[in-house]
Amino acid sequence: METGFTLSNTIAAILTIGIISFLWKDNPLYKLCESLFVGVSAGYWFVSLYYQNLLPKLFDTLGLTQLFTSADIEPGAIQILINEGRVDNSFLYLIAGILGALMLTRLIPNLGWISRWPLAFIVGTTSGLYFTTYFQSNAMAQLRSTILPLDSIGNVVIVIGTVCGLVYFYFSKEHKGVMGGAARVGVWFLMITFGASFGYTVMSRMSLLIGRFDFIFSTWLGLTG
Amino acid sequence: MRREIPMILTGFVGFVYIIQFFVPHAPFDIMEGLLTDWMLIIFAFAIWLGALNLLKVSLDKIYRKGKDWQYSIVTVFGFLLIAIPGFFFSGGRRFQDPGTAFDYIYQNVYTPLSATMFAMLAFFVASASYRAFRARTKEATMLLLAAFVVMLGRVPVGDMITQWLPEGYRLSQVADWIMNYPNMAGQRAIMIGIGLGIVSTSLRLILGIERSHLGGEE
Amino acid sequence: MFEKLLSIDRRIIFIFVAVALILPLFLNISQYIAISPEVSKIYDGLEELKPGSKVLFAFDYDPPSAPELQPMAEAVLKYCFKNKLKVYIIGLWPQGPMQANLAIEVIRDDPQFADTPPVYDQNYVNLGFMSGNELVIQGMGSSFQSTFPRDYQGTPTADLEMMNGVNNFSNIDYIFNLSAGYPGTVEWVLFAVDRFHATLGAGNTAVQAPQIYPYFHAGQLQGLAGGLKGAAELEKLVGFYGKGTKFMLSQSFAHLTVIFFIIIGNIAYFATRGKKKQ
Amino acid sequence: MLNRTGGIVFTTLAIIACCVMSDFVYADNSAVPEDPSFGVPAPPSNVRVEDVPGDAGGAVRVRWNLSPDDVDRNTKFEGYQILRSTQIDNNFEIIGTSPPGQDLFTDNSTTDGVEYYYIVRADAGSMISESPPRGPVKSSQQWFNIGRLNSFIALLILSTAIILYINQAKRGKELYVRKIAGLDAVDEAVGRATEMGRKIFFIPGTQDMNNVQTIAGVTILGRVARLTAQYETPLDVPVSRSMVMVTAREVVKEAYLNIGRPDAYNDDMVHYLTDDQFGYAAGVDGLVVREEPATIFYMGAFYAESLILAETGNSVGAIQIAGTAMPAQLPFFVAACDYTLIGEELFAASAYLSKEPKLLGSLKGQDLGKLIILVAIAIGVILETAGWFDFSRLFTVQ
Repeated sequence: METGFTLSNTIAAILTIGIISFLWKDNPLYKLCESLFVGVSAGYWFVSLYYQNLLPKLFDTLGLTQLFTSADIEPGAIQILINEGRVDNSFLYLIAGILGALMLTRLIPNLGWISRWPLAFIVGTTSGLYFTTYFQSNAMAQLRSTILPLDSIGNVVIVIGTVCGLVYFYFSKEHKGVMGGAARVGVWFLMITFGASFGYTVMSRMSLLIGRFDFIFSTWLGLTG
Repeated sequence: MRREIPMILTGFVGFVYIIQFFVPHAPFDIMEGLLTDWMLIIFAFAIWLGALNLLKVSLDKIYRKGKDWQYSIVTVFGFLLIAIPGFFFSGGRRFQDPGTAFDYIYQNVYTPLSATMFAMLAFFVASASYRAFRARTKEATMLLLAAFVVMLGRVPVGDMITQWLPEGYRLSQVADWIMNYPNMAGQRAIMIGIGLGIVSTSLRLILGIERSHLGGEE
Repeated sequence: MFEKLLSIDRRIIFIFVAVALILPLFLNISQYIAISPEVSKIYDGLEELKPGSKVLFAFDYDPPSAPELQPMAEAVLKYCFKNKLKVYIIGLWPQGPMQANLAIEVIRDDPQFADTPPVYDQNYVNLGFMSGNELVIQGMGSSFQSTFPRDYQGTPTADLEMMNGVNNFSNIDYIFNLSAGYPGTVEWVLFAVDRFHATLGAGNTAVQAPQIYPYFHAGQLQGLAGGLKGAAELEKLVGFYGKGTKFMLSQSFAHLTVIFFIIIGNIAYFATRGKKKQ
Repeated sequence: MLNRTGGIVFTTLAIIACCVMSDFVYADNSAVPEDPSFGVPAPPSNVRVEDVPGDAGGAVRVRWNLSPDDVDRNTKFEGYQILRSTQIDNNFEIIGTSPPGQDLFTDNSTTDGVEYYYIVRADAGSMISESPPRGPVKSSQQWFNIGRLNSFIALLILSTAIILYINQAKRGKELYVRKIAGLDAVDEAVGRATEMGRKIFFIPGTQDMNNVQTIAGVTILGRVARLTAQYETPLDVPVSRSMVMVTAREVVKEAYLNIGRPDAYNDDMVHYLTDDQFGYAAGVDGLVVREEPATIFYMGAFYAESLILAETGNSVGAIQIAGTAMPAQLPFFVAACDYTLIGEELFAASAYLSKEPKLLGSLKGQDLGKLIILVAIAIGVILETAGWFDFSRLFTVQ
């Protein structure tokens, strides 16, 4: 990265200061940076999603792009149909295209409800995916690693902590008596977990800020070595 | 009608996805890739709605001369500032290559804004710890102590002030122990609970028992 | 007085934090950095490699995480170039390979490498970014060439001298992953290590590190460096001091400031609580 | 009763699953001779080839017993080369290598239905020795991924239990649910905003609809919107994803309709800012300091922006109720918000708030899942501590 008062460093530095100034109080410079940030980032994703998803995954796969440009792209469904006379699986992407287009019915006052179809598709895929993968990675895999021989203090702590923590999450029994005691211990473990993760994160976050200050004082102003 | 078709669609797609998890045989072998791609395509269409909404709200405000309307001009300007070069002047699908107009704005406007916003967390972490880490109750004290040990144990100072302790009991080592055992136990309990919560929520969605996200009959 | 402290304006805390971070950037105090076992393991793993051994670097992060991970990347890359190890760079994050190029630029400018600057396709190759997350790792398990048909500059991978005889993980002696989230170290463990039995060391952001420790203890991960402290330790081990060490002083000050405020807050809290009881 | 039977069935089936699987998970290693000569390496013996079970085809697994010269002291030993051909006697080509000590190679490049032969070669640099060719073997697609049998059985039991409890609840059985402090505070928080005449903000996380947490968050939004419709409190829902915007509008509109206040609803209550994590955080921060809402809800999936949002909300003195299943972000919400729903509580929230028996039934099903897991931990820990049986193996995921 170039150092010193270049145009790009100066723009970057002003924007950095503008955002940080929010810590003192809301002010015109922050409002400016915030508005700019919202606009630029929305535009960034708008462009990126087109080039990274819509173009390669839909238009290229179907063979629409290839109709208009001579770019070096693999043949799509249309080209396969014309050249080899075979209906390729990639024609199925037409369904995705239709579902996607239905999303835009939101813009038409009385047809908005049709956009529930693509939505239902997304929710279905999501539930199917989460149903299996989260069960495996969160429930089964964690259960597996909690089954430990009680041959060290560490293992005893893990087993007791996990068991009591689970009891805390038990919804259909009042937390009284033994259950209450275990749930209480469970809360202690949760609190230690939160404290420890918080403490650990302090480190990461401070490093980020050090990085920004280093940009201002070394890269831009060139004050430190 | 307006609710039934989406519910059937959700259930059908959900089941197909679950089946492909257990059945490697055709036609299920291509389902995962297919459905994931389709989802991305739908999202890519949907962002048009969001972008148009942002522009509409901003232009409305400018038109009505609402409070702080000048800043809405900046938002619209920012959007066009990156979208127009991105679509028309950055070499098409190689828009992210170093040296394109899109990349210049990304590097010099987007990145510093984003990195600074991320870095502001450092300040918020400090003010949140000041307020939250008070030994009000037994539970709060445990949170406080764990955070304290880990924070000190993660920097050289922690070892400096506990050098007189025997090996294995210095702050950085105690911090490691907390991370690896009590912290791990708490994490596991949370994760297992989440796993079960997600299984049951997904099942309710697939079976159409939970359907408020689809809205009403109109 | 204590009541006032309890409801202290948070901007005062902000000023203290800012000063605590900025001041040390101008100071030159060296502090003792204790080496933790998980970091020294990485060094041990690298020490075992003979000159000419092949090290794969996976750059799985973007600029916001660079303050923590860039010093690690620079330290380990310097070690590799100094010890004549061959470096192969890939990224599962789009901006990863760019971060790698930034690190190599820094090394080229380093006077310690003035005589032997790293040369492309002799000391290192950069195969660039590939989308597909863990599927990329799985693909590399069967063939590097078909997963990365072209390098960062667009040269066909098959034309690269250094790719001669390098086709999958069994040709790689060590993998060093720099990770800020998904896809990252977890995926490298699950695919490269568990499926293809590669040796893996990792540098992680401090936020992510706690979730990675279990893999280190299970032996799936050969070594682990977490956050800026990990970076400083790596720099100390390889003997090239950089920003990790430099930033560590700010880091210590910052932690002390936060702890100072927690203590003040608690003193104020207990002092006022006593008053109310009377 | 159901609990106990479920547990027994689960355990039995799981043990059967394990026995089936353990058959091909473990391979024997041959003994190492006392004094290897380190000349020409002895070939690997007992080469076995098989179609990889329970996969989508295109793969063959090759296993062998290590060469007697494959020992740590033998620095010349470089590993194994795997050769493949479609004929038994010639055209063998190297298709991959395995490091020393490794007795397994998966060939992921086969064509289904083609017969292959394999040779494993011990490689000691200039000197090599080969096993006799083995085969033929064909790869094929299978109808069930046997490695996931344990998950299949467990999910089947869990789903059945949830459905049974839901049916029980529908028939009118009273179900108890313990107190969830954060959710009891929802009414109070909405009421406070009404009294102060200020807005309520609802942030349904920063992820898209392909995250179950977002769906849970939007469902909770529906309940909160009913309250704001009743109390006539202004509601503001800035979102980070277009799809979430569409869904949230449906949900809020439906809530206002149900309460009989369709006139009080308008689309601009739910508006999009940007897909970008920090761009969104910057935007919401601005809205919060300018509007000074009395109450802010954070329900859904969050990343690092969680603390930026929660600290800014705190600085304007808002009551904040958060809920997320992102373990890494929970500490920040706990530190900066008044109430936090921890992990699973987020998914229980819609049931708790609506008190609909169908939803409460599924909570009971989840609890059965927890009970089974607790029992499995207890059994497993006893067996492991006594060293009788590696019980954890039953829960290996693939």
